[in-house]
Amino acid sequence: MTGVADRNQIRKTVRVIFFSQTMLIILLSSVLLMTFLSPNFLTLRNLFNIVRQVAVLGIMAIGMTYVIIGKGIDLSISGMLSLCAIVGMKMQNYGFGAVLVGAIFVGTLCGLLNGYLVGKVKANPIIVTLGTSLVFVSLALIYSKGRSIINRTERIYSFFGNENVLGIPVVLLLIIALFLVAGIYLSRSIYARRLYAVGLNERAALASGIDSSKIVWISYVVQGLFVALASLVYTSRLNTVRVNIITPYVFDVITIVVLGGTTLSGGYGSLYKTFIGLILFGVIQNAMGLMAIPYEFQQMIKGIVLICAVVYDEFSRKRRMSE
Amino acid sequence: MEDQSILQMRNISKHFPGVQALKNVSLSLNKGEVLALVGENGAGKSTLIKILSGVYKTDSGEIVFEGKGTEIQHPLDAIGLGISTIYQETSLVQELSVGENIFLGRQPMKHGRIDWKRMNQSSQGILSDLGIKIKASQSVGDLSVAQQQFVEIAKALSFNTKIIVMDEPTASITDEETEKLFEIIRKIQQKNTSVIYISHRLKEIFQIANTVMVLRDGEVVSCNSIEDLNELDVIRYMIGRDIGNIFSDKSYECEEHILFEARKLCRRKKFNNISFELRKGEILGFSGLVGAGRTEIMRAIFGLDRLDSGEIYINGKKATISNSADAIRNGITFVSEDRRLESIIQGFSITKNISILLLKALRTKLGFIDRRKEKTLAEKAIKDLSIRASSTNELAMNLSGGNQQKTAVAKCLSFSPTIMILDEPTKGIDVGAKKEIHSLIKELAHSGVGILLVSSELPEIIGMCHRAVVVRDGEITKILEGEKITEENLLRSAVKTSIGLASKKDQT
Amino acid sequence: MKKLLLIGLVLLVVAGFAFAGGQGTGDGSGEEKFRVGVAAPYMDPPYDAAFWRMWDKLVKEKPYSDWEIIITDAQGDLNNQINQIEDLARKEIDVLLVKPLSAAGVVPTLNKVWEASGKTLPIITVNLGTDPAQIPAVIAHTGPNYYLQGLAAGEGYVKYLDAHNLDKVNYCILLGRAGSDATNLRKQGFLDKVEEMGASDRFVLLDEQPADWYTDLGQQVAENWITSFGDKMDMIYAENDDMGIGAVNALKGAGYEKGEVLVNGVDAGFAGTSLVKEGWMTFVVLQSPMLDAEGALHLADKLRNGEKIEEFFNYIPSPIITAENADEWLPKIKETWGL
Amino acid sequence: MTGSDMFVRGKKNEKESQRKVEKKLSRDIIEQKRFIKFLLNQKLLILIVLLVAAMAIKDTNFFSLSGVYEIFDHIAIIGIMAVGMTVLLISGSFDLSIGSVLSLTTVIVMLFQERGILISIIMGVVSGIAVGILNGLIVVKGKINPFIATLGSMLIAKGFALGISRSQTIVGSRAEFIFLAHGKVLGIPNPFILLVIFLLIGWYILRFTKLGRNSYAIGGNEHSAILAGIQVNRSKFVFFVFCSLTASISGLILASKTNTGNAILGDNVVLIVIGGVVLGGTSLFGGRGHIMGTIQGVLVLGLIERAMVVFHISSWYQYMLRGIVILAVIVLDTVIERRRREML
Repeated sequence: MTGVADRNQIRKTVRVIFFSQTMLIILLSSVLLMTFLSPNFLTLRNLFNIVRQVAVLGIMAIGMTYVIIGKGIDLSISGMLSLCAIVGMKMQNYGFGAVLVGAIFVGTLCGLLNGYLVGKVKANPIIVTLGTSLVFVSLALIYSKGRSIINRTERIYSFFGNENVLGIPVVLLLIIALFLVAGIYLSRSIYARRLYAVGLNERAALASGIDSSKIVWISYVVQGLFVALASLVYTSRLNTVRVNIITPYVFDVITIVVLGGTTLSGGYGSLYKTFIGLILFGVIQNAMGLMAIPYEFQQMIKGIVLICAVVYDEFSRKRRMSE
Repeated sequence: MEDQSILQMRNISKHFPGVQALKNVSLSLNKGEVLALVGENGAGKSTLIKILSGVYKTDSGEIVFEGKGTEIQHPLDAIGLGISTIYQETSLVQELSVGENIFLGRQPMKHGRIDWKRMNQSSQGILSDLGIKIKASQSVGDLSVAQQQFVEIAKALSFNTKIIVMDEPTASITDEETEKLFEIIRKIQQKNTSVIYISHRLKEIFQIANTVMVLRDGEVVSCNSIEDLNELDVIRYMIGRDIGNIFSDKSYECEEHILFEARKLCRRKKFNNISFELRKGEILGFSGLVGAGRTEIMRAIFGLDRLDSGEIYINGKKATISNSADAIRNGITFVSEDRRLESIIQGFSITKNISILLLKALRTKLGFIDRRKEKTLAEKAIKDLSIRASSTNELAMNLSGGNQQKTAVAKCLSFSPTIMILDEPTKGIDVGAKKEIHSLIKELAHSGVGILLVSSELPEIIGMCHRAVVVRDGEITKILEGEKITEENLLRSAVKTSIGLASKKDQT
Repeated sequence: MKKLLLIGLVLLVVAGFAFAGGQGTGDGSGEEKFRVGVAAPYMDPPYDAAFWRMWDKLVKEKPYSDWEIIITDAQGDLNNQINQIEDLARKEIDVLLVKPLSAAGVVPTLNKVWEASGKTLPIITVNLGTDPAQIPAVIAHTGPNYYLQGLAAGEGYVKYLDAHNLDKVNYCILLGRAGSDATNLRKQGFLDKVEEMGASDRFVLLDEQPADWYTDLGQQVAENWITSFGDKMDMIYAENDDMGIGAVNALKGAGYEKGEVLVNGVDAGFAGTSLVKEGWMTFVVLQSPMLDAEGALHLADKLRNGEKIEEFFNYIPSPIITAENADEWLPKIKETWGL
Repeated sequence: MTGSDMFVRGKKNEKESQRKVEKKLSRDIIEQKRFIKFLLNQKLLILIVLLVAAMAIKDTNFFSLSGVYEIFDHIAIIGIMAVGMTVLLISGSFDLSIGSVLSLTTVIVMLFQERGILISIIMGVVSGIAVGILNGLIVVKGKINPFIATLGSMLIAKGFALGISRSQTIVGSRAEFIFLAHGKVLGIPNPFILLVIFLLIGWYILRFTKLGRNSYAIGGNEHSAILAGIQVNRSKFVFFVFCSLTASISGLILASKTNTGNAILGDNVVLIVIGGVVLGGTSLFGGRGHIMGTIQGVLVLGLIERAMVVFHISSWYQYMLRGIVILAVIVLDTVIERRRREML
């Protein structure tokens, strides 16, 4: 009995490792390819560029991973980002602390609203967050009177947008830190376990005394928090904010999460996957930039990559199931 | 006899990862014959019929239908041949009308458009043939579970079928309706239509079947005409050993201390004025007809549905239970009757399923889950309840029904609750597992846990419970004590009649 | 519960209209007023926000204050705009001011409403011009000329090269939203001017990428350029301020010094002009929302007084702001952009 | 044994009262449902009446026939797409790519004008259908979540449109082409007519064709749809193609209305279309919905857009207003749906 168990055990773990690595393999191979295609791809400076460019997306992708594992989705992050950024910048006269507090406060509020409507009221997340995104954008416009706001704060603020410590971009350190913390929490914490349970089967979760609406609600608040953090990086990177009505951010973030192999059906996924997805996305986007591929086709390629990724992922999952 | 034969399955084998589901199973069915297919969970019954109805493909073996060898690659092939299957889980579309469901996928057409008139008329015809009082135009969403079951049957009959396969058709309908079902089966039997009937309820089998085929571990252990068998034989065949009386009588007493008290619980249109108390170490049975409101009461007590009014006292203190989390906090656990969707999380490993109730207890200093503790916990549970699984990381979805149920119970045990709600804990479970679970429940009671046991099987109530609450139309009609718990008393209060005795006299 | 929600919904909508309605200009009541319909493409991008801020300021004063002005906002959707143009035309307006989202896109609709009005409704295009030949309906156009701005930018750079006797520059173009007319005209103007001044061989185009007018995208594109072209790149022609600012951020991030790479802007917003003053930007081409709004109202006023509009094209000037004259412009700009 | 026999008999005598109870229960359940259905319709009607009334006060010639025509003329583009989306949502799928299909069509149509109007129209529709086929293949063959699948094809289609138009605005060369959208038949604007045609098509499909009824089955309970021998995959495929077809018809109208083709034309129609459909009571989880609801929903959105003009609503608040309306509707739907479930 146990002998069989062990063998299955080993087989499973091997399989799991293999499948989780394949995404990594794709990433590495694409990196290899790029180094041949573009001489200055594998330069430190460019790698740092990649990180800088995906930083904002990456931070939001952390929250999105939580939401998606809870079987939700949040399309309001663009609007939320604008709102947090605007409010943050408005606070700048009271110092960096105020900016921090302001942005996080607003982000949390937005998250609470989404979470209430999706978790408590149980309305469909797609429509709800599309609706709230309009509200957030509207608020941002009203609050900023449509002006772009310029970052005039002391250096500390613009510091972690573009600058380096010991030659390493501050954003890189920030991203790694955030992914580590959020990742460990997602894999070990009690809340996370419950989140997975709800994502897999809400009724069973309820029967196990899990307050599913609260769990879902929290996941949206988490998203709000990370969007707020993203807005700080965003503003400190651009030194100026204005409300972008139509930014591709939402779809990019979702693409990143899905690229990693987290599925929208809920209950499955991890931040390790999301991180791989993030880097992969960054590499592809950066590569297209370096190879001066016309903007028109960049979108097309993104789309194709996305589809290939999910198709492959589905295929591999089938394999896993059939095994 | 041979020319009578309509279906022959020869040396059917089917292999699933890790398990040989069927080994050279052969089955022969005559026109108008009712073949009962019995066996423990995981014995291969479902696999066999899924092969017959084209859901699975066989690894080896052949199927001969009306003397011709046939390949059944897809459910449609089966239906095309005239083999229709009624599965346990309803396959009706809630949003469509009864008529549409009956004719789903083959709606009658008149010059290129669906002929609603004809569809409704003919489906109404089928329904009234079976004496089912449902409007064909009604939306299935509005029907009760039992009514939906009937529509299912009507649907299956509406095909010009030669074989109807019924997988646990009576699992969730009342005896009255079971009676009706049997009438129908006899009717179609006369039309020379054959029936393959799967059930755990041996009594039913002896009422309806001509032949009984027993499967164990994917092999045929016996296939005899009903006359040459009695229930005990069948059970013996099923579990391969002789077990005496399933229900050993209770030889222990429960303490006086009142664990739990419900006062005047009400929920609109479900139940009202429900009051009872549960003592320490007591098994309190809830008997009654299906749909009498027992499950609803339990769900409300556990906080899954909200109470409109009424109070709950635990250890004498008033407890407010607004959601299941509160219930757990008050030491109440709940095993739902809906195993597939509620008792366990299919996508979770056994470990995660078992530990889900006491994550807080497994917390490390950092507030994370202590994986090692968790694993040992699971291993212990698997050993104690002898759950058959390849490892603690086995996904729940890969377990057989009985083992899933054990896992669900294990989940609650490991939480060591003070009060445990068990809703139909042995529903659709083979005799062996049933016995194990029964003894488990008794041990629990011994250890001082108060147990609310909902069961539709009178022997279970009689054999297990200190007291039995009888529910009818959402109200408690009687609470029976010890020796007073007899089929007669239970049924009397369950159906409110004085003729029960009279009919008994007639028999004697 | 259901009833409550229903009522709540209704109240929300009513309240919404009442509340938001209050924000609008003009009121229905009163004697025969001069009715002006304005079809705006969008109001949220900073330039447009400034434009409408200026507009609101202007219409508070005589003679505009006693007009009834109805403004619609297509919010970047051409279909909305043409629908709104029709809506406006139905409201018996005396003049229709159109700020087209797409120059060609509104032509059929403008002709249609003009025909419908018995060829009497005077239509003035603002900010973005349509091809007069195609469209008899339009009697005049006012606003900045993207092409002229392109020319100005070209001139600005050529002059700069001469002044700092630079022979040759390798440059990249930060384009605006792909497909918008401003994007194409500002590029065309630049190239034509360079051509006209016989300096086309002194400008070597390395690459051009659209950044949708956005700072972040501009920054991203610029960062990639810095990596792939490194010090080879001497100049970035940005089609608006925001993208230029992005480019400057990128240069700062990559540790460049002021003026190492020439960057410009078009719009002359406060942020951009400040960068010119600091020396990070070579120059910005001014497109004043103030003048823009003024021009439109001015033409409408002429019509009201029954005066004749001689010129079809009434362009607002687009001067260049460089480090020298930045100081005198900054206060005005600050005031205009409401910072 | 005897006891349980008696159990059965005893119950026979019980039948009557049992039935009574059941009857009574199911009866007031049905009543409840009627009330809710009524409420659901009322929700939209109230909105429509409210808006119309409010505008009629402000806008004198609002009630003129031409006024009515114009409103439907304006919602035609959204409405036609909504028909396709309704069918798709009922079958439990979802399409983000309609915006790109719309813009792609406008571009293609304009590019092919030289070759003659008919050819250009055909090419436009074909291009739209091609995207639909792509969607269908990815979702059906690749077994991919429609949201992701269509997100991908959205990017692809838009990229393609941008590429072939070199991100320019392409102006039509044939004056006659404008007639498609600006022309009238018996004083009725063509877009209105097209809208009505497609509404009828959608209504007919959903009511009288197997395909249509099957879409309910697929959306409501895919498993049983398969068991009933419905070609689930083929049906889904058809629905995706149909949805893209409607999008590309809308593309034709828009192209004709503006006499231009541009890859950014359809950037934000998805929200409006889905909003309208859901407003009309079609469930995003599939299985429920009808064309009559959809047209009401689209009409409400159209009226709101109109009201924004009539009431001079400042643009910054317009987003808010749209958002609030959408939220209010989805919340209302959800709560009512839950009540309905609880009653069963």
